[in-house]
Amino acid sequence: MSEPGQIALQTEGIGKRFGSLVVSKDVSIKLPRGARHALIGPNGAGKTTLINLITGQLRPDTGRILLDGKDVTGLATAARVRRGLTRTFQINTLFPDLTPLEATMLAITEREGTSGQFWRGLASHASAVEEAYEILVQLRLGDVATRTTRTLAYGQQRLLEIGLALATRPKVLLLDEPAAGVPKAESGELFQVIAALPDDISVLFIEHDMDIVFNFATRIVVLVAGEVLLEAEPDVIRTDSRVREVYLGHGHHA
Amino acid sequence: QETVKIGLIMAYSGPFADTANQMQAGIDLWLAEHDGMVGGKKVELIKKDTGGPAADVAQRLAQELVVRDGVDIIAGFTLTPEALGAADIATQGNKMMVVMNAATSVITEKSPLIVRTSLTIPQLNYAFGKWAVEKGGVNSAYTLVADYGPGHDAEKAFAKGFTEAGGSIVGADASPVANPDFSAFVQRIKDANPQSVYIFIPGGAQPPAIGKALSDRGLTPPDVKVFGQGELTLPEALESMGDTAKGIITTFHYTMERDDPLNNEFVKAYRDANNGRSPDIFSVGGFDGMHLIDEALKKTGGDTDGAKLVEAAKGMAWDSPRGPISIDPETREIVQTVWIREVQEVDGKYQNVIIDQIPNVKDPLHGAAK
Amino acid sequence: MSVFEIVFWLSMLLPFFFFPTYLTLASQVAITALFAISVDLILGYAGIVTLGHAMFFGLGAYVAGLLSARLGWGEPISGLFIAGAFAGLVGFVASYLIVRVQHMALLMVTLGLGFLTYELANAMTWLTGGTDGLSGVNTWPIFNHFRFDLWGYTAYSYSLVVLLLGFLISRRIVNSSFGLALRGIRENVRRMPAIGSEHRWHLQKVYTISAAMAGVAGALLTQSTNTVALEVLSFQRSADVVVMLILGGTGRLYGAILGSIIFLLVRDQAAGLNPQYWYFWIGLLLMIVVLFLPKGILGGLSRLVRRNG
Amino acid sequence: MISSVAIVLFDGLAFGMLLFVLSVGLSVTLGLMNFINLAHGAFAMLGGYTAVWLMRQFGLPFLLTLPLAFLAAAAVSILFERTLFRRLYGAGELNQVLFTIGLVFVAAAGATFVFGTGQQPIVLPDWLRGSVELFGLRFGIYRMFLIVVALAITGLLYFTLERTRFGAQIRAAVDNQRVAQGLGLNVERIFAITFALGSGLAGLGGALAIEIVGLDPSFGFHFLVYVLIVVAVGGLGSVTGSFVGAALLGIGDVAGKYFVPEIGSFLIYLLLVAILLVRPMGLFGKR
Amino acid sequence: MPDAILELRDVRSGYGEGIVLDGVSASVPKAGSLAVLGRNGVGKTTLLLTIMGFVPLRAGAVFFAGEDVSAMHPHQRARRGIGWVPQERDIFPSLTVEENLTVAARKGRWDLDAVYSLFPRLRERRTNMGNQLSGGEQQMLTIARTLMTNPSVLLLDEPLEGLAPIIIEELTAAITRMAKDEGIALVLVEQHATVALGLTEDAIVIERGVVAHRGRSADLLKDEKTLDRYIGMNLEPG
Ligand SMILES: Nc1ncnc2c1ncn2[C@@H]1O[C@H](COP(=O)(O)OP(=O)(O)OP(=O)(O)O)[C@@H](O)[C@H]1O
Ligand SMILES: Nc1ncnc2c1ncn2[C@@H]1O[C@H](COP(=O)(O)OP(=O)(O)OP(=O)(O)O)[C@@H](O)[C@H]1O
Ligand SMILES: [Mg+2]
Ligand SMILES: [Mg+2]
Repeated sequence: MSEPGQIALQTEGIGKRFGSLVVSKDVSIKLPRGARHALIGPNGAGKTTLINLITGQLRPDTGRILLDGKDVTGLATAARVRRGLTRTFQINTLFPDLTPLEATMLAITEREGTSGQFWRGLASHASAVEEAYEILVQLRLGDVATRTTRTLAYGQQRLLEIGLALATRPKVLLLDEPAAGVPKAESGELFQVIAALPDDISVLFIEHDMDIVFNFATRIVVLVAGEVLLEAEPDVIRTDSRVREVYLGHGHHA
Repeated sequence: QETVKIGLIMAYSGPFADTANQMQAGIDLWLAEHDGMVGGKKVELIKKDTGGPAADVAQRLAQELVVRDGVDIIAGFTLTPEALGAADIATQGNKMMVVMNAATSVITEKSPLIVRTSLTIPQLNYAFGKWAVEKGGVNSAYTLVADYGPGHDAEKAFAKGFTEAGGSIVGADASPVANPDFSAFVQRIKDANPQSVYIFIPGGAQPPAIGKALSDRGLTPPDVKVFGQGELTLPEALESMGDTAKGIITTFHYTMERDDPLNNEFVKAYRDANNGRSPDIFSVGGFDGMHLIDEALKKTGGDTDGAKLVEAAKGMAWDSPRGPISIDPETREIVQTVWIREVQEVDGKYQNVIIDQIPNVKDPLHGAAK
Repeated sequence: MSVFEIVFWLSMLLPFFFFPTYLTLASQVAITALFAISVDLILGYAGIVTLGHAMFFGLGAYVAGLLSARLGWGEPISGLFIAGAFAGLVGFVASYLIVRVQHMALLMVTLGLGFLTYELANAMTWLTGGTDGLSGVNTWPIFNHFRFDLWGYTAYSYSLVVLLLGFLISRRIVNSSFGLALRGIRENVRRMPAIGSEHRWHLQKVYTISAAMAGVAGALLTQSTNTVALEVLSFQRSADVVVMLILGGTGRLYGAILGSIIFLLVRDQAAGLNPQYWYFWIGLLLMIVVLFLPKGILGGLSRLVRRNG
Repeated sequence: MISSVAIVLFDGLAFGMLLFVLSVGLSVTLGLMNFINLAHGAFAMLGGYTAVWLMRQFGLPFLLTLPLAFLAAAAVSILFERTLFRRLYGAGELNQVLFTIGLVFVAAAGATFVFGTGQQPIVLPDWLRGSVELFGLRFGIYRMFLIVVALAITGLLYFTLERTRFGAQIRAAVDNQRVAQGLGLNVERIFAITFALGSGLAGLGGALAIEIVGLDPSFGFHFLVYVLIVVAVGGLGSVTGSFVGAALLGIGDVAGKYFVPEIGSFLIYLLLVAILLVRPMGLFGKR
Repeated sequence: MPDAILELRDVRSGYGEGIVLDGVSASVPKAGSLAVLGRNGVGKTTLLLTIMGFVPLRAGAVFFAGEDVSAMHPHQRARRGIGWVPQERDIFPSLTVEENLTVAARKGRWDLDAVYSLFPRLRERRTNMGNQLSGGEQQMLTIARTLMTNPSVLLLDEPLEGLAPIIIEELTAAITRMAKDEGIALVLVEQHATVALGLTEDAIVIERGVVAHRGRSADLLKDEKTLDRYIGMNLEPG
């Protein structure tokens, strides 16, 4: 796993501050190909910010981001996405008046570079339609593929968040609390979908529900006040006293 | 009973609504005084609004008047672009077109069927420029005009007359047409320290604004002479300017206060019909336009053929409230007396008092390409 | 095409048979409708609000006018293309500014550019004729055969054909994957980069197309009236077209056409009845539409149809 | 030369202050309430006509007509707010644009009907007319008066909107009407008061503007553009922003015309575009 | 039940023509607490919205402190002492954190100091704009903001969403304290049924618009079968 060619995503000494507030401090993490890693930490620790930095919504003050060994720090978000670095949002960021099918197709045509073709009818992109539909079916959104997004149940919208990300054919997928607001029973299913993604996709997810984290993550990064406190296997995290003190609290016994 | 249909194309709405309003009141007054008849026939007015300076709209309206409403004569024309827009239609439809306000010289060249009863800007200002040197007692001037066609025309004509008479123009500025604040321009004038200032601006809110700006800087007669075309001292402007207007000298073809029986009667009747509002150049342009139509129709015996009517109008001469006027048979352009007026206090109120006159003035630039 | 659409376009032919004296009005409506469609492309589909689109309309109008008045080239169809290309080129340059701002700033930048163009045209009186307008425009007969007649048969046929073409092109655009991308931008710009979209480029593209189309509309006006006045560039024209578009309903192309028809017809009729106060009725119409048909007239109609159908 | 510059700056500032009083109300309704009230100019016009009418009809002194112009515009706006505008708060900006433009049309027709198309001159009291000489320079008295009024308004507004809880309540109510209500804020009353404040300021501005720019039925359209420019440049919802923006535009406009009259008419738009490209939220805008 | 602080009598309500709740009765005694459970979309949020007056009441009545508040505006109800914490993170984005807290504050035990010591994180971010907060911070702010109005009954709609486990721990402790020490009554809607039941005395389960089960929370917590039937939820290993 530690072979350099195997590292899909790597950050080196990422630093970021908002005024006097340090939100990232010398963050260096590695995400191997095919990984299912979790990113946890107290509220406001800088988890979402880290994802924003990695994907280019924010610019780091210091440090580099390597995707497949190549420096992408200077690239715009869209360019990173086209190289396979995609994220979802903690708070739904969808297209309320498009249908899931349209939204997914949009992502696909952007990926294929056909989104600028104003002379071709939408229906003529047959393979894109098919692919979009497949993605939605895979996420059990097949039934609602042609309803407008705003009428979908909250949980379905969370799934669509992931669907849009998948449509970009990511190599690295960063998920920001994908199950937030999804009832317990359904969040398990949602993570099963994530776990079942192809092996060549590397996943890093943020989640506050420890049952899920311990069930699905093979490795966990703990971020506290912008710094990596610890990175280890779930069993180590579970019993680490520092993690317990700043994050887990005492209710969560192994 | 036979009727004559007259189509009026004016900017009844928009920023020039007041102009159209006054023209209309002039037209209405003439009709009221003549039982609503021209050339012995009942008049039917068809009013069309251009909504502002809109050449394409004016063109369409003229066309509609001709093909849809079947008018005999088109008239009105608050603004130059509108008159220009409609000119072709007049030619194509063989209708006499009476321009009752728009004042750019070139208009009458656009169609042989156009006759004008208002003025041209060079007509007023070329003679005035000469007068300013010869009788106004100055030989340097700074000009400030509104930055649009009429303003440029005015500046050119005044400067031409002024320099021909031996004066020199020491500075010239153009202010944006919708300029709300003149302090910058007035300061420039002050810096140049001329003997006199010449101003041309459209009526409305600007005259008092510029008058006050001048007086705030101490640019007032007798220290510095202020010349302008008559819009500068319209009655509303005088009311608002108060004593700062004293001594301003303007050129105009109509002066409401001119003591003359015909004019006094006109003013009184106009005020009675319009809630006390006084007539102005626009009113008189409309009023005289109707007279012209009436006389021309009488001459043709009611024939409304455009070419015949225009032929009849050529050389026509009559007494208007503004004084004696006639139509130049060559250019179909109005020939009139240019009045030089000064703002003076009369019975505790400021008004324009005629101090000189230049009779029978033709448009000086006419025929020459602009 | 649906039945509705066929009926709609056929009804556009009615003036030829039933209202021949309204043909010039009809051609002004068609020209305005084309202009409104160009605005719908950016406002209704890509969410770019504008208060300065007359800039492109006017540029097209002046280019067509100058071709004839200064260069003596009065051939109408090539004139349309040249005017559209020029307006599109300026639109492309302007688009670099446009994509940098949103909301109020966007509104005001478009307004500012519009006014700048207007003032520029006024300042270049030697070229444009300034406030007096450009004189000497003379458009040749179409295909060297159809003269622009007093009644407006040629003008309306010509404008209607160009409108139909503009409409078809626009419809193709909005129903393409590009159109989908535009809707995506309108719905949620923030998400676009995250799905790999260079959305600014999309916006620049549609802005350029729209500018070109507005330029064609302006050129049509010049050619069918043989006049160009400064007013083609005015703020009023920019504002009016937006009003018509919202009135008809944004983001549906037909709304642009319907809005132009209704606005100009109501205006014509109201001004015919009372030239001084017609805008009172227009104002009332706008207020009532907002209160009772918040998605514009077409939006209201389509809701009605859906409810009954 | 230096004295000319001083006087140009003074005049520019005074003109800017006029723009400020005309526009600050819109900054309040647009910036704080997110309501695009293009009829702002119509409320200014209402204030103007109120002042003219009171002076003519009842011979009220000019100073007394100012607060009455404020009240008249505020009162009418409450009426509109309660019956019509409130239905538009959630209706989207395009609908607000359409509706308020419609209202300007109607207002212009109304003004034409009642007062005619002509200019409405007013005669100021003697003590506000003319100019005084200070340090060898002549300053227009009315312009000084405008500056003083504008400063007073700025102070008052800054205090009420940015320093008291009321300002925060307005923004909260706009951000999320339902939650604001759920926390016990009387959103309807807050909106009505804010709206009245914004329109009242417009009315006051209208009355103050007559002396400088005149008054006729097209006032509502005419000043809309200037007002929008000030608000956009200053930054939505910021009183300080409107103040600085207006001062900057006033001075820029006057100074530009003084030094480079050739581009005098372009200058204000060049400034507008340049400022917004660098600072899209305006000079003091937060959102 | 005369000493009920909040009482719903045969409440029927819904959106547009649809009915979501059809004859729900429930009451919360002074200083008492009630868990509202049910599957996704059964109308738990709707119940709270009806209490606040945001969703129109079609039939029945809502009493607060013995007074019929059915006809009152939401803001009047809030001022009477009903404190509502909305489900979505509806902070005011254009207000700073501190302004968010003070904008609707009313006098009482909960003031800035008190909420800051409950959520120290907020004190650190006090000058930030609301929308610059992290997801969890926003959730804290929503709760703190309502506390600042010093309500006598607190309606919490899934308040634990997105909070770190340790914060959840502190928050639940605080909620328990509030009920005990200050007599603030509590209505808690929560996906984490175990947590909700652990925090409350009574519970109702809503299904198809009516109360399908009613009982002591402690009993329900033990009754896995009922829970599974109504909520369809595999209790996580506790
Ligand atoms: N504004 C609305 N208009 C129409 N229907 C609505 C609206 N809000 C909610 N509903 C419907 O009312 C029902 C109850 O919704 P509610 O939000 O009360 O459920 P909930 O129990 O709180 O669900 P969750 O656990 O997902 O928060 C749902 O079927 C929902 O689709
Ligand atoms: N634009 C901004 N300006 C100032 N501070 C910000 C900004 N964005 C985020 N912050 C602050 O940075 C810190 C980290 O935020 P971030 O959203 O990364 O937290 P998080 O770890 O995702 O927390 P949570 O688990 O609650 O979502 C927070 O304290 C937040 O208030
Ligand atoms: Mg987060
Ligand atoms: Mg809910």
